[in-house]
Amino acid sequence: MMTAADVVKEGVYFVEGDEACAIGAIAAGCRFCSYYPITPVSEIAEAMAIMLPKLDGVAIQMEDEIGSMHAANGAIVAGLKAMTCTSGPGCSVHMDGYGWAIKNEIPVVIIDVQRAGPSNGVATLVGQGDFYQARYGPHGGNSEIIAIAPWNGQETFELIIEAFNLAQIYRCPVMFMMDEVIGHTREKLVVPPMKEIEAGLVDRIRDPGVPPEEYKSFGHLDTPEAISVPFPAAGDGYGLCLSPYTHNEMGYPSTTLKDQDRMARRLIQKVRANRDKLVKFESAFLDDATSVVVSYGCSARSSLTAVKNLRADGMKIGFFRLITLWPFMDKQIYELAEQADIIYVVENNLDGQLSREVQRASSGKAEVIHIGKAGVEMHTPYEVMDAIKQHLSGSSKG
Amino acid sequence: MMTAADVVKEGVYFVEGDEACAIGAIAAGCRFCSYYPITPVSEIAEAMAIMLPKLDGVAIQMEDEIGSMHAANGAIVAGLKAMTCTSGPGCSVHMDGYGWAIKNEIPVVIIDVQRAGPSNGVATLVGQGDFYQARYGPHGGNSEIIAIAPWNGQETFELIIEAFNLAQIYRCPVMFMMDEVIGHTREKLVVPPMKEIEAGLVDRIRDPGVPPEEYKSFGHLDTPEAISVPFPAAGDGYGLCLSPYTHNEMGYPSTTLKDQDRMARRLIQKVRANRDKLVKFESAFLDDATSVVVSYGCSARSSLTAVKNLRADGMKIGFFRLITLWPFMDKQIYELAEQADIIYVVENNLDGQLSREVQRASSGKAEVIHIGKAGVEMHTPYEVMDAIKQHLSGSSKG
Amino acid sequence: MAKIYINEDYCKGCNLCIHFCPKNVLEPSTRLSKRGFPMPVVAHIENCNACGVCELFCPDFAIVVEKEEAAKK
Amino acid sequence: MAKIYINEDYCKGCNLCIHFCPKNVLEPSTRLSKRGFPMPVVAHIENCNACGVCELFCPDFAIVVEKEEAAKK
Amino acid sequence: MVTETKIHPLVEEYFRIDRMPHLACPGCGIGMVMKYTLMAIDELGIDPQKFTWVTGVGCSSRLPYAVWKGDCIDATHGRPLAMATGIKLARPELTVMVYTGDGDCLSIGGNHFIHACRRNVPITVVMFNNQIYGMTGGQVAPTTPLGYQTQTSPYGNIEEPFDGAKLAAAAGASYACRWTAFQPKRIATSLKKGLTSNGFSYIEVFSPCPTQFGRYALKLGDPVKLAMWTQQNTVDLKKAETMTSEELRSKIIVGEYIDVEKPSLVDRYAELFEKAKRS
Amino acid sequence: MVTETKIHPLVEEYFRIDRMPHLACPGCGIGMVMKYTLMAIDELGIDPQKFTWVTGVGCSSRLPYAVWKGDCIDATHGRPLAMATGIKLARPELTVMVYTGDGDCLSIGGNHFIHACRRNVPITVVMFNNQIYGMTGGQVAPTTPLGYQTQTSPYGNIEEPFDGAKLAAAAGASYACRWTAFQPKRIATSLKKGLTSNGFSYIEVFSPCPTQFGRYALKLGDPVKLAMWTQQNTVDLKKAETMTSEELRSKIIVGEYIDVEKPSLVDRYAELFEKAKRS
Amino acid sequence: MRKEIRLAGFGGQGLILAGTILARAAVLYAGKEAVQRQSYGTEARGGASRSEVIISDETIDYPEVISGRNDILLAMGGAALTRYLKDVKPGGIVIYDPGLILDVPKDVNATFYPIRAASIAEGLGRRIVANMVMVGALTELTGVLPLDAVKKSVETGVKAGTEELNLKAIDAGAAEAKKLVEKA
Amino acid sequence: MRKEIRLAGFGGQGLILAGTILARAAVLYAGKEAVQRQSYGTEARGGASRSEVIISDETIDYPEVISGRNDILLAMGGAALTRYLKDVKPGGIVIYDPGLILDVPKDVNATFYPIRAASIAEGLGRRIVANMVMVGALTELTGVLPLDAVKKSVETGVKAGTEELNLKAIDAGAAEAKKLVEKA
Ligand SMILES: Cc1ncc(C[n+]2csc(CCOP(=O)(O)OP(=O)(O)O)c2C)c(N)n1
Ligand SMILES: Cc1ncc(C[n+]2csc(CCOP(=O)(O)OP(=O)(O)O)c2C)c(N)n1
Ligand code: SF4
Ligand code: SF4
Ligand code: SF4
Ligand code: SF4
Ligand code: SF4
Ligand code: SF4
Ligand SMILES: [Mg+2]
Ligand SMILES: [Mg+2]
Repeated sequence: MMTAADVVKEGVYFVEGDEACAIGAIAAGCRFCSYYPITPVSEIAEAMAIMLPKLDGVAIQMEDEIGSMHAANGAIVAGLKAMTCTSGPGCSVHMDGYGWAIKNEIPVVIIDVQRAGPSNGVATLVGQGDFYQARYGPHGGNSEIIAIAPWNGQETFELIIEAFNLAQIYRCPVMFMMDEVIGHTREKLVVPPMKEIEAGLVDRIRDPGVPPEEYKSFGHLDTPEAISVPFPAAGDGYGLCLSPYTHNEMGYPSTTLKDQDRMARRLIQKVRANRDKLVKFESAFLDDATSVVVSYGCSARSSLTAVKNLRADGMKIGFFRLITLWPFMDKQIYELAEQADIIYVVENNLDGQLSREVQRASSGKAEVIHIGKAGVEMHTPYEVMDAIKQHLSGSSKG
Repeated sequence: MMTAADVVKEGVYFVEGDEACAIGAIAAGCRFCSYYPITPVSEIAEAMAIMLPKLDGVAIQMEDEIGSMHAANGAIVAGLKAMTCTSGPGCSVHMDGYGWAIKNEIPVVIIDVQRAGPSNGVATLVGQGDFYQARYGPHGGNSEIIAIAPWNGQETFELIIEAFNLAQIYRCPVMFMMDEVIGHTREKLVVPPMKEIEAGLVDRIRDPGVPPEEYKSFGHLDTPEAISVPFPAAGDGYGLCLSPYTHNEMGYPSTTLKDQDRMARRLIQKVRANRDKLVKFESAFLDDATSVVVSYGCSARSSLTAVKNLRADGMKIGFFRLITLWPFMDKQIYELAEQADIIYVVENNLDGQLSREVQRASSGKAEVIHIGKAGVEMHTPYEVMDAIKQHLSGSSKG
Repeated sequence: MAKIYINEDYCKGCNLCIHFCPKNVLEPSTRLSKRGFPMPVVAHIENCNACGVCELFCPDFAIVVEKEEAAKK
Repeated sequence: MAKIYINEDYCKGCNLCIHFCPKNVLEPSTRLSKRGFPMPVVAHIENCNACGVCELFCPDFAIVVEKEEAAKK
Repeated sequence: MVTETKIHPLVEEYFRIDRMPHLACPGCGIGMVMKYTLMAIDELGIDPQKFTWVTGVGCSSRLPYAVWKGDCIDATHGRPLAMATGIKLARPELTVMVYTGDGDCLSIGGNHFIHACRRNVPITVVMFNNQIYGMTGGQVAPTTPLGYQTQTSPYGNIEEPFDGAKLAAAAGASYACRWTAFQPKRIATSLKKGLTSNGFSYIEVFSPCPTQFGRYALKLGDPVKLAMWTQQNTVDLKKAETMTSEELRSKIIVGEYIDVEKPSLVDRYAELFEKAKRS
Repeated sequence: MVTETKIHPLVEEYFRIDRMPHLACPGCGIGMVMKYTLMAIDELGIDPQKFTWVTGVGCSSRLPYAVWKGDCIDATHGRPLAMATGIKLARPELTVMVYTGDGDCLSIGGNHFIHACRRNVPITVVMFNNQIYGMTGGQVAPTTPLGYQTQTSPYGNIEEPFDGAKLAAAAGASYACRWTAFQPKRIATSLKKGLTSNGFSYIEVFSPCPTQFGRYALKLGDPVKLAMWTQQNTVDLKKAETMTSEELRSKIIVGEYIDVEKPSLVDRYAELFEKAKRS
Repeated sequence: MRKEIRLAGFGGQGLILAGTILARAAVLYAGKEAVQRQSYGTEARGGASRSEVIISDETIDYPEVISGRNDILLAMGGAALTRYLKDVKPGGIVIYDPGLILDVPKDVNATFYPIRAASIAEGLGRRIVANMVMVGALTELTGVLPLDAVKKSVETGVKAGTEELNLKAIDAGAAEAKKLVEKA
Repeated sequence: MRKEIRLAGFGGQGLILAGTILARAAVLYAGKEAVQRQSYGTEARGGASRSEVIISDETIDYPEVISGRNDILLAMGGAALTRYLKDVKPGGIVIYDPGLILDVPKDVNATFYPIRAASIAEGLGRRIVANMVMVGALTELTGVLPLDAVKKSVETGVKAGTEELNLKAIDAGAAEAKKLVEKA
């Protein structure tokens, strides 16, 4: 028998973000990974295919992304920590399985290494156009999910572990939103001893604490905000009932308003009611800032350099990076908007996604300016600086 | 040979919204309909399967929704007006083909008869949870689409014709957002003479006005706001180039920032730049209104009754119904928010979708209150009235 | 003699038991169950050989055939 | 005698033409094309029977074989 | 004579009583096969707690769901085989049974189907072929014979149907057969083969659907008439080989299409794990 | 002797010169088959303006796309057959040719594939089987033989491969065959059959991929060596029937699997239209 | 005037058709507005079935029956009656088949009309037209629509070949209702 | 100090590996921060290839070479040189293989170092190690990293069995660079 420590060895590495992600997933306890190859995420799959079998874990290339999504759901149903990894075009294929996972409160981790879109776009080059899809891609509403985004290799490693933890705690799919720059950039990775990592891992509670006859697959419908809800596996003897239909607390299909309402409230509130616990961000230079650059992922790297440069020029500008993308951190953004006159949102798409949410959460308290780019290349810091300067000269002129 | 007038006969009918939709589609010139059965939309497919073959049109049940979406795209490529019809669960399957259509500016009409979700939810009962999915379901961003929503059978008939017209004019997929109530309610339908209808139809311009050697599949990239852009069909002799990749003006795959940027601007601007021309809404009792109920589809029917009742009680409340859901009518909503103190958004989901957009567009100018319902049943007018009264008593107390 | 139990809460009146019984033990009736289905009746139990075919083909788990010995207990 | 045209803009130096030529007309070389590929050379045109096999198997449309008559024109 | 009520012993043993009667229409074949399935489980002495019943969307999926006392995992439409693959690989000691329909398995789920066959995932699949879409109200299926009227083939179906068992065999399943719901012994034998075998077992059952197939396609809504029609139109595989496709047009071919031994995907993973650890 | 440059006449006639040279790696089989295809088109005198070249995603899809002078319609990954179905039904006078890969056609596109076969959509499909995912960098395909190393089967592939031609035949295609890229005459004959036939024609070609399959699976990156390996490992269908599956493990079976006449989907729609008008 | 009508019973009793016949009579032959909605069985066929009709002189916004505002309840099964009686407005009308419903609640503020639709239909030779017997009775009892309009709706709205039988059933229902009213 | 290095040429020349060797030398053996990125060919294999390395004493936020700030350009093909020269910062360093690149632009504000990497590598018996010759030369010419660190990176970062050959190539490149500088 090999243990995780035999596969995830303490030390300093120089690896791609994709590989950091794979190593982190193994460290997090992931023992099933289904995928369908796609640039720029295949490297994660390939690394998993090397590592997982050593731990009796399954790496399986399914026939397509919808197969991958459902196989991962199945593995979780049967008790494993599991993930699937893909890029935007694959997400557009697997929505049906993602929706099933949301409805059944499946702690699946879904990795999306974003690339330039729409459609196939440019396979090998960056984009950040999947922000809304991560939240609203599946139909039907009445739910929330969790999405987090790293901005470098080290954080990729750390956050993927957190992604697995969050999934277990909230019994909720977690979207792990990387992008081509984060996935393909080789950087330093420091892996702590596996013992240390293991101490921070959250495992799913398989024992519901009641005898099988009393077990209800969704017995927690009336406590929508409950977290760390037990989730026995198939074969554990509890008679799990999971389906795509609206369910009552037993997991039986229901067509009543009462059950629909309870289920919807549960799916929304388990995340929303715990939003303050959940949301993570990083900020710098905020103290005296009258304007703030808001960003995430690779765009935040350009933005931070830009902010540092502008600060050096004497501008009172702050930096704010979202780590949690969903649930959206309304409160934190509102506070930013109250403090600042202008919020610049830097994101790698032209239609404006994060900026719309920032605009909403700002409630008119600050001017929200979208500094977009169509993808293919990340913003250079100078582009960000120029856009800010241009806006300022325009608005002072206007 | 039979003509459309032989199939779509002038007169007064009493039919389901689904059937009104099918009749309207035939009247609009739709000659290809691909589908995969699903409640509550199968009736549209069934009606098309009866009518289309009489006009040498193809009604085809594909293997699944992704097949349906691509078959419809193919039929359009080959020169027909085509549509596909499904409900939310089917939309979650066909996103990949929808994205292709968006990127290639395919005038496909996609019907979504919304039902209670998430996942399969309750197949036969109502919901309005696909509002965001219609816009953001496909990955990659960098685009806009058009979505319109009828609120009764007559309007279903009229708007589906408009949907086909808009698709041709903007060379853009049009989402036709019905819901179970609209689809399954039998109502009066007045069908005007086919001659009259035909006078209002917009046909795709197949002749690009240049010789084949000079034709460029995306020659309009530098005029992003251009509408009524020609679109020859396969077999017309122009050497069409359509692909899922980022394209240059020839339709050749490109990986340059320049082409990515031009393509993205085109896909966004053809809709946004024409937003004022495009958006449609209906309002009542706005003149002196200090609060407004905003809604669409079946929820607007409950809302209007509620507003009438509240007006009868002496309340200065207005009614606003979105017909165009996307592009979002920022300006109109902002103006509403400037006028009113409170906007109540009535929609048949609990997470709040339309209300988020209204909140964003309101920029803090009005309080935005979400009056949601999880689906399964539509709001009763009394529920809407109660929610408003409760909010008012709460806010006057607070 | 065998014993035939028909569960009226389960039976949907499809008549397959009647059709498949090799001994014409069962017959249709017009009596409706609580759920609105016409109930079969055991008309000629004396002919029953407890072959179990009716039970086997009943799609609704609505018939139980008990062999004499078992029935006696 | 036949004539062999090798399009250096198209040729990717895969050597399949050399391998398949039944008459050993073609040979590899170390000379790189503008795109960095090693170019085959027509070393023994006198042996060429204009069979067209090299052209047929060339994946890159880089070889054209012209029969004598055609070449003369 | 008064008929007394008695809950069927298999129901008592294996079903959730509060979910009975099940939801099928009168005379629907799915209920019959559910009984045969319970009989097989009972005979084999399978522990219900280690028996995972995976389903998709459609009548045949909806019926056992949350009726079976053990684990009931209902995937979205067409996806039960992908989900079952995940379940079986994650916990190979479970017996995994899939109930699916002709639309679920061969239309939207066709790709998962051929790949599950190819991989020889060791699970048992019962595919209920009612030659129509039952649950959604009688639309054409990829198994509907040529010419039949359905809600989406109002002028008669123009697409040739699949032979699911043939497809399974060509795709790599180690076992594939077809029976009608009126062949309980054949089905029972195949079920036992499947449940004890080490490979992908595909058991297709022609399942009479009076409500949709009977009504629209055959104009035979009566369960008894449909049963008679079924039995009259059943043809043995051997015999079918001697018949023309025209003669076979609306016939139901029954028999075993393939029955071979080969390593299952679970076997192959076990080997892989050893190999990986060594390298 | 100086070699002069000359643009290949087929390129001049049928390709967009500004898109040449095409994008394949040195020694890739796709380019060869593209040549055979142009030869067939040329011989048949097909009007390029009425010839729609439909593709998916993968090397074999990317190569002809926007290189062919006529209409080039490139669908998303796995979907060319669904799109081709729409095109052909909407405009039956077009000749529709699909280029697809083993991943595009049999993995993500498997469902559209079996259904296009079943419907007998009258189009010609060339499936490039390089036994690997070329474009994405060498991952396992559903056609990769057992045991081969790829980027996602680092310890050797553990899944049995599909036989695409067998599957096509079982699913209802009226024509199905397999050749290697080094059999130009066979391919040409099949292409001509397909392009002039009134049914679904599936032409699978083993296409050598030195860059991914050669490198990872065979450790034979050199095109010439790979060509030799291919020819050595080609086995005729007749002969293959006498060999064990073990013997056939990494062999390429070539031959015609099915060749029958039956009404195409376009024929059936034409009938349907008449019927609908009468009723 | 908005009239909210609910028809409830088992699947197979033809209540959907009954509702549609009423509603289309209003729209096509009585110059009124009407909408019709129905339940879609997710239960076994043969289970509960429900059809709702709103008839009005004005445009109908809200298309469903509102609890407490149901003007007319037509019940063809005990479960249906029990389930929907609470939605009937004070003083509303309840029409039921006493051959199918044995227990009728007392102390309810509504007028109850028993119509033996099933047996009347059997008398006409086909139990299946009990629904039209009820439509005839309802029309007569409530005056919500002219009987003529309903009959025209039947003529154009039922399966070809069954017009006559259905019209007979309408008449029989109307006659039975008249008797009942006269009796009262 | 942030150093932006770009390596450009054809696929198959091993530039990605070269970049990675440099970057990991910085991170693993020189106590510095570094990132490496590369182009992914959508062109035919054998087409253009590019690798970028940023080395710094501080955390590296922006991970790419910025036009006008490229400190060191290593060019192994004419097209690459032409394409990327404009991004080199004033006074930057350009290292190229004169065996592969015949035309070197004049009047450019940068120092040009010709290193015959391909022929040196051929001299070592394997043309494939021209990349490491270049890495050795670059290290020597720019001082961006200690040669020792680079050699350690080679030892642990190349395919097992090829360490020796690659180290030889590094040394040969460094030696050639030394000669060049001494000459100058
Ligand atoms: C993605 C998706 N598309 C469509 C449906 C609607 N739907 C439910 S069941 C079904 C088909 C049922 O047919 P079959 O699998 O043959 O099962 P049956 O009811 O006949 O047993 C369909 C199309 C759905 N639930 N999800
Ligand atoms: C939905 C989706 N998933 C994955 C991909 C990534 N992808 C591109 S090509 C390809 C497979 C290519 O394999 P194959 O079809 O065998 O073609 P080849 O390149 O080998 O000719 C994949 C997985 C994609 N573009 N879209
Ligand atoms: S047990 Fe046999 S004989 Fe007795 S009633 Fe049932 S089928 Fe008839
Ligand atoms: S077979 Fe069963 S359900 Fe059918 S009538 Fe007989 S007892 Fe009732
Ligand atoms: S034409 Fe034939 S003989 Fe001449 S070079 Fe080509 S392959 Fe050789
Ligand atoms: S076969 Fe073609 S590409 Fe290959 S070396 Fe010969 S000419 Fe060049
Ligand atoms: S619709 Fe058909 S398959 Fe479905 S339960 Fe009813 S009879 Fe059975
Ligand atoms: S990767 Fe393989 S299939 Fe793709 S172009 Fe290169 S050699 Fe051909
Ligand atoms: Mg079916
Ligand atoms: Mg391939």
